[in-house]
Amino acid sequence: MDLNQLYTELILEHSQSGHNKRHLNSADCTQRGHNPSCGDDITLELKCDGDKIEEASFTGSGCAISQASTSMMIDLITGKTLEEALELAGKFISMIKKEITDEEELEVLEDSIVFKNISNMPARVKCAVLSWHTLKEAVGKQ
Amino acid sequence: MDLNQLYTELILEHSQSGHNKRHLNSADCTQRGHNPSCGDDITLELKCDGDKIEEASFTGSGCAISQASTSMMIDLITGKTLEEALELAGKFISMIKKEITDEEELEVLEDSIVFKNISNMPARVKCAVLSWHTLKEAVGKQ
Amino acid sequence: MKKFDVKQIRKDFPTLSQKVNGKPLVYLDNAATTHKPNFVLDAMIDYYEKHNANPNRGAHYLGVSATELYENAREKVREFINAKSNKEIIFTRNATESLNLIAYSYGMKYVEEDDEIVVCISEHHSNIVPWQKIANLKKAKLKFIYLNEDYRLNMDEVYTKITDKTKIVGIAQMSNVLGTVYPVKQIVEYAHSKGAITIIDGAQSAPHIKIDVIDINTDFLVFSGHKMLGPMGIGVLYGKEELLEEMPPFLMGGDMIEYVEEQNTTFAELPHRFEAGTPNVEGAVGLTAAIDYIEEIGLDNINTHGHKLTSYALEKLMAIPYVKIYGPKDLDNRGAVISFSVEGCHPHDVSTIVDTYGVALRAGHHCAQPLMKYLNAPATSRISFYIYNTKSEIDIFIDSLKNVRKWLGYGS
Amino acid sequence: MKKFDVKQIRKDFPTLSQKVNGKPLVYLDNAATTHKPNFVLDAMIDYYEKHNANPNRGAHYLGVSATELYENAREKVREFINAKSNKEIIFTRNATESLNLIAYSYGMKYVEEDDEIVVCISEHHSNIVPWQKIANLKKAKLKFIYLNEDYRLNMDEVYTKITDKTKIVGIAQMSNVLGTVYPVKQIVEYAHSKGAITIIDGAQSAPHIKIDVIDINTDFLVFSGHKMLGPMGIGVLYGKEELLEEMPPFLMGGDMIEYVEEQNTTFAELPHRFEAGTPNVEGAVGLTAAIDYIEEIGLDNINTHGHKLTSYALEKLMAIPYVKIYGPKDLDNRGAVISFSVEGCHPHDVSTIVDTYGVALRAGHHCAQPLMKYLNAPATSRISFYIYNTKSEIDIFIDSLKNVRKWLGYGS
Ligand SMILES: Cc1ncc(COP(=O)(O)O)c(C=O)c1O
Ligand SMILES: Cc1ncc(COP(=O)(O)O)c(C=O)c1O
Repeated sequence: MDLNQLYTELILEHSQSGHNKRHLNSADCTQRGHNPSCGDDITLELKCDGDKIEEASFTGSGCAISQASTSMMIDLITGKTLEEALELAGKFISMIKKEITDEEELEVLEDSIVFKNISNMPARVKCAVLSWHTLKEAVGKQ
Repeated sequence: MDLNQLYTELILEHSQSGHNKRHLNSADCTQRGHNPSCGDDITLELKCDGDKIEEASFTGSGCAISQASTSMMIDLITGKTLEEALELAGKFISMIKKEITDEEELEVLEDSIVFKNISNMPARVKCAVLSWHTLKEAVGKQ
Repeated sequence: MKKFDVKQIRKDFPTLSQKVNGKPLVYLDNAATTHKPNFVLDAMIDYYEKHNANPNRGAHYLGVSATELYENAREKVREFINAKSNKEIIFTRNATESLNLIAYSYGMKYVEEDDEIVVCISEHHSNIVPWQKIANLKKAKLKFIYLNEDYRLNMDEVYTKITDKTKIVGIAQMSNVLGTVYPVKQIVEYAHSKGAITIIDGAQSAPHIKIDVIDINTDFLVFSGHKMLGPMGIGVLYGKEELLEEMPPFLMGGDMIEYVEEQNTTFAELPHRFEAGTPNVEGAVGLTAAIDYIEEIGLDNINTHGHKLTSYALEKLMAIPYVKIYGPKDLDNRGAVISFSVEGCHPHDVSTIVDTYGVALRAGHHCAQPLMKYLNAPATSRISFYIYNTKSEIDIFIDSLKNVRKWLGYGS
Repeated sequence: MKKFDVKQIRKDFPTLSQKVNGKPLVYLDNAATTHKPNFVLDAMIDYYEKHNANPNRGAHYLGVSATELYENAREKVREFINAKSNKEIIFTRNATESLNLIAYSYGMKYVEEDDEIVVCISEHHSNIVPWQKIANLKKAKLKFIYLNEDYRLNMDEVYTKITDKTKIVGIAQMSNVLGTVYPVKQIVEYAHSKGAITIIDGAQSAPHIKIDVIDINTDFLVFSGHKMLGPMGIGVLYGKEELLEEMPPFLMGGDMIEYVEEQNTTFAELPHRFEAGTPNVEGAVGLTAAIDYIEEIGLDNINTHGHKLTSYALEKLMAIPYVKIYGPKDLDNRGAVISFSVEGCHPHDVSTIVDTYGVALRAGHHCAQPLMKYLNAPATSRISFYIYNTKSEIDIFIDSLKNVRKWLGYGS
């Protein structure tokens, strides 16, 4: 895989800007997620209004891929209902598993589509899906 | 190795005649010896007069080599002192290990010299030395 | 069914073309270990030449490649025995280690005082000695299922020995001494009805018979790569996911952990939790190639060929008056292993003598001393066949056998 | 000292001549596993083509031949580490299994409540997790020897941690993360003075440094074949005869028994008592060839070459301002392993990026999470050298490393 396709400007921006990396004042739900084998370790925080994700953020450390994927996910799910967020998680994971390849169907993932090619890098797949698995666990608990 | 050199008439005679295979009426010492991996299992019986082996015999089962080697050993040690028997055991084991190769030096082993070539058959060495190891243990206990 | 051409198959096995004591090798010791086709040897070398790395841990090219090959091997084995999930396939060193894993992990956790562990009298030591240890430590009872006169198993004996107290039932699907193939599916069903779990030792059956763990419904299955054309040093433990999930780890170290702190450790998910240290990727790759090779030939073909040779050898052996056979005398539920004795001749002498004719057979207790004692035979000789053996090899063996008594001084 | 010609050596390793991502492979992950010279691969194939059999059990030609090769391997290993007797050499699957054997057999027998087990904070998980289990089961205490600022060990810390209560002291001779080589001989001496026994983990040192178990006087030593040019699936446990003699068996099954009765078993003599099931003769033969190859080159030469490369790489790395090195910065008691981090860049990104330049390095916790926590580094990158690495490979690595921050958006 070409590094240009992996470390795109978008990914680098998200991994470095840290605009979603902070504590929420009054999170309803805090969920830790980790990849023990590589050390990615994030904590996702959600603040909901009824069924709707009003605000989301994360803390923790990890590689550029895991950090960017988490940050983009937060952009995407903010304002969505929990159900919609779960659906997006399913889409994202299916994209990585190459179960969904149709670009149109993936459009709802917006910027997160950049991770499509990561399925060609088995060693990095876990980094990209970490935040989405964490989200699923968080929502499952609600 | 040529089978002719292994299953000599002498060996076959000893393994089949069973002239030393019996219980002693009043053994002073009974010693079991076995090769668990092949199943050879003998019990050596000695009757001593002071330091001298007056009578010896064995019981048990095993291959032609172990049976013949035991029988020949008994012929050889009967009438010898325990010390002489031990010395013969040392000689026999050294012969098998090829530590002694000089024919003259081995002459005291009499018929048992036929086992000289068994050192070329690693799988059968144990069969030939079983009785001698058993003898050493028996004498060690006296 | 594909065509089965033994001449063609023999060409794949470099080991078979050598001479032993000046005679062509007649290798009849396949129950101990099989030879390896070039296809397997090539796969191993290819692994080392192009993919070698420590798997699971690396993001570099070779690391990814080795991980893929290792996990593909798991998938191949899963499919071979029709397991539900790759999580149920644990790679071990050999069947023995697989059995010890079950004993140390499942046995230590679940067996309690007065519980019973039931095995068959014809088990290999590997399926007896670990259970003696567990029984001893836990004050449980180790019980044996005995056999009939015809070396087969009576289900009534099974019904008697397996009771409400039985926690574990272990049995080899095929005896490595008698060749008997036991009705494992029925035994599993009965064991389950009594609340016991089951272990099938497939060391002898996996190379010959299609094993479907879902159909048999066994809780555990073990086998070794080296007895089915694969390399030494690789074995398999199959376990139902829900059981493995609750079992404590056995070997501990790298790769089987999640988080290690100074005083505490959490463990990785299945199947990794049971695979500690650098795995034998070479072995897994070799086993994959072996299964590919076996599937290319077809287990049906292999089984048929084994039956043909066994039937031929049984007939020839039964015609010799001073030969006694230990094992079923017909082909009903019987594998390609024949144990026998030659009157007046110790098995080790038999082995030494036929060896000079190029014939490799095994003599001794075959790691089944309790069975030998039960049969009242201190040792036997054993021949065992695999895909590359031929009727003419059996002829050579029979000829050599006919010379044994002559060499040992019994006239003709 | 013989001439050391790295160009010549590289020709012996088919794996090294391949391209990765279109670039020549630069393999710097030797602490994880090494590649194999043709000499080793040929020996393994030769074994399967001419000698393959189940050893220990057979009187036939191949069985005898396989037994001989297997026992010759034991003798080769004995000589390699200068052990007194072949009875002291146990073949296992890898260093991890060797350590588990000690824990399950020695640890379970001798460790008691309130006893202490002392290991170093830089230990591999394989020398930590088994001891957590023993400590836990026996209500004993697991204690850690910590390191100095310079990643070396202070003997005062050893004198503090090892006490009269200490039963077992375990330490890797060379850390697989820091490269530090610890003064094992002094540690062993002190441990003995306190009545403890010692385990040296030689997984990293055996490939580089001459180990003399009589000189070091350690009670146990473990290492893995695959980290020293040998095949996967073979490891070694050395133990002093008088200790092994008193230890209960670990894995149970074929070959490690003397007499098996239905309810009781007596065990074989050393070393067989600790080797259950069909041994990995291929692995033992491959390890023999690997030791032959290493001895032909000479451990002195290997050590010197490692030092040369390490010194060169340290110098280059230290010249890069955003690189931090975890480990001693001079060559004093230091092996050919360098861990480092790149400011602002996660080790996994580093690994992925240099991989596209053909460079294989390792990223992560290197199976030493307690050390990583102690160093306050969630993960590091690691390079490690062996006989076939060159300075120009280090140049390629350094060039690729200089590109890492650019790819990750830090300008140059
Ligand atoms: C210091 C040390 N000890 C033990 C091990 C474990 O070796 P293996 O995985 O071959 O069992 C390793 C290698 O991973 C190591 O570097
Ligand atoms: C029925 C049976 N079970 C278990 C084993 C043990 O296999 P391994 O020695 O490969 O562990 C064998 C072979 O020796 C066997 O025949």
